[in-house]
Amino acid sequence: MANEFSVTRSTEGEITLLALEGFLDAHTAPDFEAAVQQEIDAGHTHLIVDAQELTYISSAGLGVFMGFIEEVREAGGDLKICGLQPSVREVFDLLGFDALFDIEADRASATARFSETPSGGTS
Amino acid sequence: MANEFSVTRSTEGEITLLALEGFLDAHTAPDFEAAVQQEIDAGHTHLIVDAQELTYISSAGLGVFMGFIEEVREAGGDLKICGLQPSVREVFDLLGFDALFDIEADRASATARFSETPSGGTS
Amino acid sequence: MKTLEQSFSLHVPSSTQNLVMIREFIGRVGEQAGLADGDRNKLELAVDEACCNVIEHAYGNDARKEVTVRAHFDADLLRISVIDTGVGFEPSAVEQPELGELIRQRRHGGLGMRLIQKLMDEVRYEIEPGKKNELTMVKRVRPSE
Amino acid sequence: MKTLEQSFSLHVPSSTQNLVMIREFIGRVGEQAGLADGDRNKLELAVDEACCNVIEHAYGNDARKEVTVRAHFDADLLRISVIDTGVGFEPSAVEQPELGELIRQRRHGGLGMRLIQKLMDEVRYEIEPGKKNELTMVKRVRPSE
Ligand SMILES: Nc1ncnc2c1ncn2[C@@H]1O[C@H](COP(=O)(O)OP(=O)(O)O)[C@@H](O)[C@H]1O
Ligand SMILES: Nc1ncnc2c1ncn2[C@@H]1O[C@H](COP(=O)(O)OP(=O)(O)O)[C@@H](O)[C@H]1O
Repeated sequence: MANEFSVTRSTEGEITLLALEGFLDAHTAPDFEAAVQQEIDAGHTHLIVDAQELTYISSAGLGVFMGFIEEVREAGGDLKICGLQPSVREVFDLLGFDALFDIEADRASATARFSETPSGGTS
Repeated sequence: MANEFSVTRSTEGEITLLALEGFLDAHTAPDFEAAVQQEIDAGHTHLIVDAQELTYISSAGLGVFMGFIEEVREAGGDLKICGLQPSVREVFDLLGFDALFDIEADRASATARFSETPSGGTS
Repeated sequence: MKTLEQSFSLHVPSSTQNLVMIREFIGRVGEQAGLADGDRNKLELAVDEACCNVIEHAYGNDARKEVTVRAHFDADLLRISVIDTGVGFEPSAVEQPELGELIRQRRHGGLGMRLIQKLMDEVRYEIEPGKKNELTMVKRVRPSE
Repeated sequence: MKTLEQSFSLHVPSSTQNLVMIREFIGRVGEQAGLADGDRNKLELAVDEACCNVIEHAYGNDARKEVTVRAHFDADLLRISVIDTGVGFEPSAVEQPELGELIRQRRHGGLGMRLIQKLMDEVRYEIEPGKKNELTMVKRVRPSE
């Protein structure tokens, strides 16, 4: 099951991009959680998760977004989400994430949102 | 399970090419069997099976090759096989098909073999 | 296409490693039952959530325990049961705070049960702690009208 | 990586439609047992052949019957059993003509049992007609030396 989920990190100015690939379930969520924790520990709070290559998410994956969003926003940053495939987007919407998270179409618009509203989203 | 196996037919002079895609198991072998039977019924006995896109074969699939080869050769034709992926080739070899069938690397060499030895293979 | 009744079952060790296998199994069952792609995705997710709860809560991540997934369908209905012999719980007593509240509490979970409810047409728990806890979920194969 | 013993089982209606599901199941088991890709392919093929024989010969293509596939592994050995309650047969009495002979007879089959033998490290039949016929196949996880 080695390569069925991965997080790839890159930076663009003060923004950290985390690109997810594969499926994010209760088995792989700890990897994603560790990746976000590492950014926070390093003081990086302008985070964009690019989910273009993410094919599946369960509530364990959503839990990572939930668990960190307050902390990141309190520190003046945000955890924005972009590139969701329709079937994955549906799960976010079903649970009301669209009202509480800043979900953008792509990296460009997510990046642009950081200059508009530096301390986060629609909350 | 609709699209997990398909046979695509084309012709090149007196040769009929049957391109296989997906997996050939006991569930899908009848489709392949019907396709070969149709050629024989139409008097087409110069057959090349192109297995480049075939990802899996079980003995039910091999049975189609076994069951028709004598008839086709007696009629002055052959049933040549080309493009086998290594994992599929391994199954042919394990059962000794390499000694009794004309297995070629690609369509070009399979086609060329028909001009060399019109009535079939290494038998 | 299929009207014959059919039954399937899968038994696996209680570990999140086996969620992929469970989803593949359920996806194939859904396919054979004639579910559309969208409904099949929902089914896979609901069963994943149900099994996660068993693995984490019923068995406390003890991989020596076993999770059972049963499926049964006819032309109209697909019924899936997820069965454990773990601690059990009182489903009606589980509080389900809103997402905003969960976020304020910095919770990393608490969405599974409501997700199952939203994804399936019917959901029923039968709990006998330590003996047999069964979550039965129904999906209609054809829209009823 | 895994040294824990693990057991899995799958029960499906006796139909070739379910071969994909059986192969996916066995592929995932092989993966968790730590088999290399090549060995996993062999395992999937051997189990496919065993199940085909049950579907066709033990149950005569009666889809109301059930095929059981059990898997058990530890760090060294992966053991798969395919179980039916069908007619049974005497494996040692089955003639296995050479491929050239099968071709001359225009046979469309007769390769399954020998293929299983070639693909697996150990093969054993236990036959009790109408009660329980079990084909057990073993694959070594690490080359023994
Ligand atoms: N199968 C189960 N066995 C025991 N307790 C359960 C089970 N399913 C759910 N629960 C209880 O219900 C609570 C809510 O479950 P859920 O909504 O899925 O969120 P989460 O699992 O993320 O906590 C769990 O925290 C647990 O206490
Ligand atoms: N599980 C089984 N139950 C009953 N008979 C079987 C079983 N497996 C094999 N046989 C018998 O052994 C013969 C040889 O099987 P095999 O080598 O797999 O070739 P094939 O299935 O193509 O005939 C079958 O034709 C059948 O008579």
